Amino acid sequence: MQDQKLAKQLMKKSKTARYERFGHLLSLSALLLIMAIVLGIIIFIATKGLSTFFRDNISFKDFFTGVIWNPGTKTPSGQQAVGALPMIVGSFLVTILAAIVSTPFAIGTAVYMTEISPKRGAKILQPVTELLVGIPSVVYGFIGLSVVVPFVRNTFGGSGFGILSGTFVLFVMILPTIVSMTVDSLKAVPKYYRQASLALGATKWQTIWKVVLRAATPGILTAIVFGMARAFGEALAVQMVIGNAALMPHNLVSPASTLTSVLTAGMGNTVMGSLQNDALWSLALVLLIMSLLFNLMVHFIGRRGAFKK
Amino acid sequence: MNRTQKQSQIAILLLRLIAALVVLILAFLIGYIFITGLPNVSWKFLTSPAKAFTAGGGIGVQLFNSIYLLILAMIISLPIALGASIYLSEYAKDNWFTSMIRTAIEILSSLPSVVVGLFGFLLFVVQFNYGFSIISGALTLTIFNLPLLTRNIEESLASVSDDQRQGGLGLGLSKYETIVHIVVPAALPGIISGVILCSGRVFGEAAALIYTAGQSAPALNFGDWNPFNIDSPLSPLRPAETLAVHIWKINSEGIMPDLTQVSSGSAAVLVLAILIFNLSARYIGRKIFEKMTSMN
Amino acid sequence: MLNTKNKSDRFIYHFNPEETEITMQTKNLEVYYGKSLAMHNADIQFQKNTITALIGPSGSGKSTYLRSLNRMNDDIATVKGQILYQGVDINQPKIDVYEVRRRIGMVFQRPNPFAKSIYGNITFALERRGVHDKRVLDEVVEKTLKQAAVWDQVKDNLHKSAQSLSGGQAQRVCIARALAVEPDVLLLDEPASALDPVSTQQLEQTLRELKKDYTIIIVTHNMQQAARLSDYTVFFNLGEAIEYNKTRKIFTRPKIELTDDYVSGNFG
Amino acid sequence: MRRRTLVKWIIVIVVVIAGFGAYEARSKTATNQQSITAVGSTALQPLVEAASEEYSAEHAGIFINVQGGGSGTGLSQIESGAVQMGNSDLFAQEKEGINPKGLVDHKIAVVGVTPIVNDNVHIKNLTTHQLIAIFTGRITNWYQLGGPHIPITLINRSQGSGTRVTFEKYGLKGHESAVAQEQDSSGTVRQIVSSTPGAISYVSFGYVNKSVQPVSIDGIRPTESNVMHNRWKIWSYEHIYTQGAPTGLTKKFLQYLKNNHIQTTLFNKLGYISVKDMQYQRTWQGKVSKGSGE
Repeated sequence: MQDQKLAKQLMKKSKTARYERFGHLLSLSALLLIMAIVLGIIIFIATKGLSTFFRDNISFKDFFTGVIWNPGTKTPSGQQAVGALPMIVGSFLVTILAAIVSTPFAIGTAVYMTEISPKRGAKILQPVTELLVGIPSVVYGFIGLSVVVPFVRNTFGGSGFGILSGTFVLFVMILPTIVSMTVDSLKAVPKYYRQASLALGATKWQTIWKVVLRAATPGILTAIVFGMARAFGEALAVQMVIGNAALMPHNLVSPASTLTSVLTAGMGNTVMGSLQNDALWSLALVLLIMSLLFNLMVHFIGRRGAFKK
Repeated sequence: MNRTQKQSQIAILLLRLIAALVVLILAFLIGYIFITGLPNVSWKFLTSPAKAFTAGGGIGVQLFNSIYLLILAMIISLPIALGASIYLSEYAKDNWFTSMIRTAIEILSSLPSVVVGLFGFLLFVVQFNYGFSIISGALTLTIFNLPLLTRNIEESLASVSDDQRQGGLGLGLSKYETIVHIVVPAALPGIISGVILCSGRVFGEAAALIYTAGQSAPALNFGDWNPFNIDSPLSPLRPAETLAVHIWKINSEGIMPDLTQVSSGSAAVLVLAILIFNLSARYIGRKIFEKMTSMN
Repeated sequence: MLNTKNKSDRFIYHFNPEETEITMQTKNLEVYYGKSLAMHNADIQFQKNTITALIGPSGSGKSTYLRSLNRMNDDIATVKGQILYQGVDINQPKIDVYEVRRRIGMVFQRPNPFAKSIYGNITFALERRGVHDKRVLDEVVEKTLKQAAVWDQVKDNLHKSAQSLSGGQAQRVCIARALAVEPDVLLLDEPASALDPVSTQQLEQTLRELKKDYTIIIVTHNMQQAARLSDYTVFFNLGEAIEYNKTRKIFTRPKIELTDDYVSGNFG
Repeated sequence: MRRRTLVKWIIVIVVVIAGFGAYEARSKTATNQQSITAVGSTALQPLVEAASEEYSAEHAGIFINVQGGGSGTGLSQIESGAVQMGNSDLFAQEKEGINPKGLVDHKIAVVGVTPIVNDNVHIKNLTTHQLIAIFTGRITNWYQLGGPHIPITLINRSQGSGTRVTFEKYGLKGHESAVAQEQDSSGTVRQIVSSTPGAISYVSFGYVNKSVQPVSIDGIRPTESNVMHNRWKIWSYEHIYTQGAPTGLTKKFLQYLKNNHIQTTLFNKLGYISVKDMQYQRTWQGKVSKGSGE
């Protein structure tokens, strides 16, 4: 008798269970909304970008190996002038270089902010890095134009416009993103990891290097991915200092261009549905695929690094 | 002193140097913006409307637009990002599908903002017929912001110790209640950093807004706060050039004689506005955090 | 992998249900993580108003077993078999898991006060269940903190953050928090492992007091603690319950050699 | 706690009532409020914007929304009918992917385009032949033209930009510029030319200022009067396109743009040339004849 009463009580669906269902559905629908947006944009770009190849009948080979970009016209050798290789190389170089330069700086700064001098870090560095995120690209571009380009011109020669200047500007632009995300992941490493390591007689540096940074590796990699994503997607500032010429870069100080800058510059001047416009969307698609590859690569490296602990 | 200790000291010295160098670079940047910009800032500059081709234009409307657009974009994107990140960090199973979703969100954030802007233009401005308006701009910024905001919040949630979740569940509370009332408040400082980071991007974004919120800033009637009137500052259906777009516009096509002054002044004001916004967001966040964690 | 032993390697004490009141009981319980079997062979009965200690080396399945009792393993493992709570099998999908966990409370290894005040920690779950009457809440706070023997230390600072408390105090606030929702059974997962000896002693004293009103099941690494505190003891090894008996018998005349080895410190 | 729930509900109710109240109380002129949108050419944007401000000031409740986005955007949006006016630097016929049928051209103004060089080049005049040689990359150093020994840095506007099309068509006589730096705005071009030794590019007259040196071609100076008499050949029309003949507010606004008052005040200040002042007209194929083109 009593058992059955209890069983009944236990089987009644409680208010809590209803809360749970509600919350689960609510958060799921938010995620589904984001997924819908992501998918929407990906499909949008894919259909637009692929029509260059399927509607305008441009061959993949011309697009990915050609070096002359002037959609709608023919190259001297008679192919369609839709060679995106210079931009692909430009984007690739500038992003990789910027990430390589800023990663040690960003990690160093983040470690300083969390492990060495958290007080000063929280007081000065954090607000300053957050401030930098909000400076419009145009302002970065103009500072780049009036400071970085002359510096590069006088130090390394050339006109000053090129991959190197682009790298310097991007370095500063992606630094705040990487720093602040790295700080978050360093903070997420439990305190007792550090205490345990110090207690074992490890020096502070050994603790940081072998314990804290190792434990935070996945988070740091995410931070780098987002930093590279920003570098990839950045247009206005890079465009002003890289020279924005659709040429194969033959050194770091010769004018080059990136996918994004050509895309941004050209969008307003072309007509939706024309070959010129479709070709620009193809660049966006290439950008998407390249950033996917980057992403996979970084995570792959991360996973291997994590296993080696 | 032995070798490892020496090594440690050298490494830490190196870290300090790196941090100092970064501070130097940042200080230079901000100093540059302020030194070239602040002398051009006056009360009149802050309050008067912009002029298209004569000297003496201000940035009053643009400043208001930036802030209003930011608030609107945050009101829309924060709940979505919070919900999605709760799902990703608390409910989603750790399998290939989840990591595919994460990757998709991450690659979305690498799209140049002009692409997001054009998508917003075709969807909101043309398809939904919202026109060049604050609401189109805010929705586009939401798309632009969601990836970074979601990942940021997810990281902050993940940094809350599992013990806290267990504690909630052990009391017979649902996962959802545990998340909303225990995990989210504990993650609040991290969430606020994320919001500030994204707000900065909204403040500084130009390319995504050119095609959506537009690049004109018609004079507003600051006596009329009825959002249904088109010249009211609160109207979500009016075009709204933000400060960053203004800087972009006058630098690219501006023909007013005092272009450099207006441009550098605007940049300084923008940086100041971000500074004030960040400080107050942090202050309010701390107050909320204190209230949530100590009161009852 | 698990060794499967024959029956004679194990000894499980059985109560006579006519004479003793059994609060909880497990039958044919099997816990899988993914595909691998983590725990089985543990048909144990828990007598009302007693303290039962679960001991055994790390990875012996004792924590897994404990966490299955109020279905805290739902998300991470597959649990098969019966878990009887006052005769009702609570390991079935129809059962409301939240009500189960309210009645079978749990205290964890590391003190985990929420980022709220002491007062807020204790009243939180009640408020979520719709109790908002200030007088009732005040009473519950006082009563549970007294039960957990921490009232005197914190009564003047009830609105201070609970996370600023010392480990021992925090752990007892966590016990008070668990008591606030009026459970029958209290599961404790190595509650003293993060505490200093004095706090541990106080905690044990508290648990002895609580035994009058609650059925207590505690996982511990500390054999002296099990011997001092509990009425019954289960010895786990390699995912099975090897021996279950009165605590005195386990520590003086264990029936299984393995248990003897373990309690006398020869392995583990 | 109960009280808090009550307060929440009261706030919700007040907000809803206030919302309805505000909707009811929205300006009664709202019914007279009209708004039209112009999108496109960034070169034409300042003029139309300035005119729209004056027009709105004179006519209450009128809202003219002027956006940039580039000539391509202007033409595709007017073709699809999403906006009332499409601003373009080019004839619709010149733009690939546009079906000019049904679009009505309103020539609003004429702009001249001039080559500009960095100050340190010290060159004020070039022949057409030299200009073509520079921009096609056959001459790469200023000393080949009698200037200082500085390599030439070419800066182009983006492909498809109206200014570039005009410059290549009439300045380079149809020759295509060599692949070089491209910038998508006149302001940036001017900034780069002024700060880069040896740089050469081209902007419309309105953007020329002290920081850069305009260049005469074959001895003819880039002035407005030379454009009016077609002595300076590098010029183009600024167009506003409408879908069919304009009606209502669009029609009124276009008339307003063409009236004398606007043409004499705004145009001069902004460096545009009034179509009325032109002694010559030009078709989209480039045929020039006498007459104002109106």
